[in-house]
Amino acid sequence: MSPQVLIDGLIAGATIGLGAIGLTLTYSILRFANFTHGDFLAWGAYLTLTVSGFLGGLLAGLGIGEPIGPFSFGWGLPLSLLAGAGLTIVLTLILDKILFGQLRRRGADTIIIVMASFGASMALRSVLEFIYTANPQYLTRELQIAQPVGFGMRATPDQLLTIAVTALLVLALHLVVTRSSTGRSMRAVSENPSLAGVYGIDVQRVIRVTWVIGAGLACVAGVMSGLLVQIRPYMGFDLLLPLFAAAILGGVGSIPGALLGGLIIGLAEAFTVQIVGAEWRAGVAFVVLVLVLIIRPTGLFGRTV
Amino acid sequence: MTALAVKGFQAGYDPDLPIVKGVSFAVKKGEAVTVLGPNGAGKSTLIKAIAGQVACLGGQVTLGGDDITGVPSYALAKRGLGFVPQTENIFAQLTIRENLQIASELVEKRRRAGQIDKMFDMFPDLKLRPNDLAGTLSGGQRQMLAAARALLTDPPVLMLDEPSAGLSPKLVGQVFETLARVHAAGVTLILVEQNVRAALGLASRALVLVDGELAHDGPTDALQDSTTLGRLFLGNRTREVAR
Amino acid sequence: MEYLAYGAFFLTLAMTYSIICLGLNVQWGQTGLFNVGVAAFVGIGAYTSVLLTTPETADRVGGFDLPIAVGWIGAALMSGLISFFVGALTIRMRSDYLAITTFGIAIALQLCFQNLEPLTGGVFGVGFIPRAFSGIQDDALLFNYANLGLATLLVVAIYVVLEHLARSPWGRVLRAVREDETAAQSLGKNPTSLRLQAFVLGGAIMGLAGAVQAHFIGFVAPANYLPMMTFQVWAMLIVGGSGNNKGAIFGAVLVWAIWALSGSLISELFPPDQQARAASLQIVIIGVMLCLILLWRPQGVLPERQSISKHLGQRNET
Amino acid sequence: MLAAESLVKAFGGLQVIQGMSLRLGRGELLGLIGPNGAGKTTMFNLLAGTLRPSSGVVRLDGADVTPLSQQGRFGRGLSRSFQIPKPFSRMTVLENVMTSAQGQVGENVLSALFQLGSVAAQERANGTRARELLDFVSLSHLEDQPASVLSGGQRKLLELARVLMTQPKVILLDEPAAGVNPTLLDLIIDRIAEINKLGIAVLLIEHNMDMIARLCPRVVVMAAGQLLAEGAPEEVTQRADVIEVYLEGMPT
Repeated sequence: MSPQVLIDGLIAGATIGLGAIGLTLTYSILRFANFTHGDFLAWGAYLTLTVSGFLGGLLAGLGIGEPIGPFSFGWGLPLSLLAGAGLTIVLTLILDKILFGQLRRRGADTIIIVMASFGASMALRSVLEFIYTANPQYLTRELQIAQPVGFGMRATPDQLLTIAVTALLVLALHLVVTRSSTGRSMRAVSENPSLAGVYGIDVQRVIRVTWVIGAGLACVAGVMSGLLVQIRPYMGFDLLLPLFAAAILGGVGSIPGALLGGLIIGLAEAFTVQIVGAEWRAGVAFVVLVLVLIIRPTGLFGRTV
Repeated sequence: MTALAVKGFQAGYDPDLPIVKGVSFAVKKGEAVTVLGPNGAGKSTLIKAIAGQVACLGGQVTLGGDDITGVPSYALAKRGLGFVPQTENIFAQLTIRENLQIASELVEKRRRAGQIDKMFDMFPDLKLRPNDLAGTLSGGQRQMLAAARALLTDPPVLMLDEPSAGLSPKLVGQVFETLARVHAAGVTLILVEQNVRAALGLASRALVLVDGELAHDGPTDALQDSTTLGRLFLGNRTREVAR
Repeated sequence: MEYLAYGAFFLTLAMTYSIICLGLNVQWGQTGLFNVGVAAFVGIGAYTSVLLTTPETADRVGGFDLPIAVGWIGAALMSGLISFFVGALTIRMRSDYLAITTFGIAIALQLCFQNLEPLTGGVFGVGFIPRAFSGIQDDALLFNYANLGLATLLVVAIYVVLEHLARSPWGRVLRAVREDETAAQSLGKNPTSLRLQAFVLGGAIMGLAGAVQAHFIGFVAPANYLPMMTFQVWAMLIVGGSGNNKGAIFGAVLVWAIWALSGSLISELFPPDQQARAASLQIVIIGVMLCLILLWRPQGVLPERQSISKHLGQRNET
Repeated sequence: MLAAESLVKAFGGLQVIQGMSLRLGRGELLGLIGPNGAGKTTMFNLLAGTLRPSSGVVRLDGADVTPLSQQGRFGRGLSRSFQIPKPFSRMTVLENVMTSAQGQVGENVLSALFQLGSVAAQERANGTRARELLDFVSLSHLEDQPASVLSGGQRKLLELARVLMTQPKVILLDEPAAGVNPTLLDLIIDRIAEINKLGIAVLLIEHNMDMIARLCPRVVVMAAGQLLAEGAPEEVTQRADVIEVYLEGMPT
């Protein structure tokens, strides 16, 4: 087996981890398993793609459309990513306003909200398929050559960038949640929403912040996956099981746990591809999930944000 | 000057089965009122509903003259209605300091640090290890933290749900001493208590709730002799006290 | 003539969906178990029956050439068995863990259907499955009617059995558990065991439905058991009215009709090269419908009724 | 019939029950009173098997049942009611009582499908008994109504019928009078006396002293997890220390 597995696993795991953080946050603060989260990744990728389509021509006209340094994309992509993340956030806030928030207000059972998320997930994905067709799309057509990075491993600059971006985002989020007043409020709401109200925390605002963070990270994860592989309407749905497995493996509510869970699943997938065969890759998350449920249902990091 | 008033107030968890059945009273500014009554009479439900934690099924609540019926609990906290629940009244997974910091966000930025220090001075136990998780505190210290959290914002009206529950007599004494100081500083207090003796020592007026209805409302002096009280709690307590 | 044959074909499929829906109703409507892997349990049934009933072939394991009825029974048993394992693993945990695990099972089994070629025929699946009434296959109308009759008979039989169960002490204690688990426990009932029984029964019915469907269509392929199917069945049950067996059947026919009609409407309205794309609108319609029903009429078109033990006549009789 | 011998129960470091003993004789009706926080409900849960004691022994009919769970003790004829009754509110009143019957063959899906004869016979027998019990608690006019329509007092009566349906030898009643209006209260008191006359031993936790005085020849007063006093209700409620603990909430 070549050491290349490690870096492949890390790269896939970074995407899963970023997505799983959003999932774990909504799980612990809104208290339901959100089946639409995978589709937020796909929507994020497509929205970014659309914006970058508009922006690409504009920037090329300004003469700054060329790829930045060793990367395969120009300034258009980071700018479109910002816009795409913003739009994804708007999408989730609207969805919360018209669907989840309504159900919460009526005191619906958790499982009814889960079911609504399942229905919404199907609808969201199919809207993508209708607008963009099922054909894969690409954020960049530039070819990249993998460079040696030591220990017999190779990676493209784009791949290394995604790992760096993930590390930065997770660090930033970790600081926000552990140090800032917003993070404090989030932890408080996840522990006891009704007491949070007594303390003067506006729970609805915390819920909105949670959607903003979750959707923003989902968009970044979707774009990363789109940059390294391709963009398809089903990309998010295919990632959903790994996301759930990572969130549960890390311990629902734990940000470092979700990232670690994501990395473990990414690595497990990479090893499976090497040892068993690529066709069984999608089954890895299920095996991990079942093992976690049998051995340690609380996950690696228990239940704290 | 009325600090807080309820009129025809109904509350409960099930719209068909109100636990508080049409209660009316008004609390004057600076008054200390205790809500007494046998178990299951609806005392806790009453103040939880005033604090926006249990659904109000009818009637009206006013705070300083403003209608606050159905206002969510966080907004009540901002308007200066402090509430200390009986159990689960602190965030066990946050540190002691963080518990106070959350509450401090209701006061202006420049006063926040000062208010937290003030609370640490008032409850020196909390100052010992402010960065430990609040879940590591003992029962009495938890009540201190809960009280400190509520007092930090200098609320004009403070409601407490059985602050003495589960505390040793010495700690009960400490808690009531603190409450007396708070009251002396001009805070209007509404106190649900099982510990009648302690509550009567602090409050000047008692509301007695029986089966979700107000059975008695008057100065505590009338209740000071223990035969009346004994009858209230041990004997045929309902009808005669009511009317 | 053609319309009649198509009508019978349409209704037969609707009947097979009704059976799936009845199975889901045992799990969700009567017990409150959220199964997001319906398609997997249907698929297991289909593949099991195919394995048992097809003639022996060189390139596949199995092919036992057994009678169709044996295939059906085997299908129900196999799906029931898998349900038992999934249930035993997750039923004690938070309700949404069952949802996530069944979702995982659906994906894992989809992979198995695709990749265990010697057993399942891979992505192309297995064709030429023995069909009931194959003797009259040349007369399309008669053949379709015979199949419709059989499928309807099965729906009625399952309906009768499930109604019997709903009125039995088992149905009663199941409702008690659904309403208040701790109270039921304090009366000496075992919620875990009761839930597991319901989950297995529902899974077995789904497996049976899968077998019936496979023998009617004549082929199985992984693409028949996509999450899409789970989603359709859920929409059927929620629209029809969960907890109500009539609602489950009604919902299946109604949603299947909406599905089929919207499908033909799309093929009328869109040019051929756009049809695959437009087909996704069908899913949007069903998805939005599911959400709207959850928001505005969560009890569905036919809400749950009281089911009372049939051994209790009027008061004065006893 | 039911005995507790020096029970101790600690939650974390806090000893809620500190060596409490009590004895409920065969066919006796015993009251258990005490101020809030005295540990009555904990004691009750220890007797019912909902909680396990840290030390001490619980005996039922002479046999040590300390290791048995609530279900296990239930099977030996010990039933309990809940302070806040939990009827299955979407099921009918009759079904609520029927569900309580023990050892129902038809509660297993396979038996419900295949042992039709014995299920039917048992259903008829249970139905008859359930209706008798509803007559007994004066709820028969409501038997086909969902339990959600019942008032607080009627819920207490239904709870009583459910407990009786289990055919217990000993019943533990947790505040059967709390939140009940005076008319129904008389009925409840009357029915509890009636049940006791049938030879069923009853342990009654109650705050309503009128009720205790009318029903129980003997009461046990708990305070701070210990036995404070024991005797006839009239005597006990005159004692200064008893009045004192009621006023102090939680004494030392």
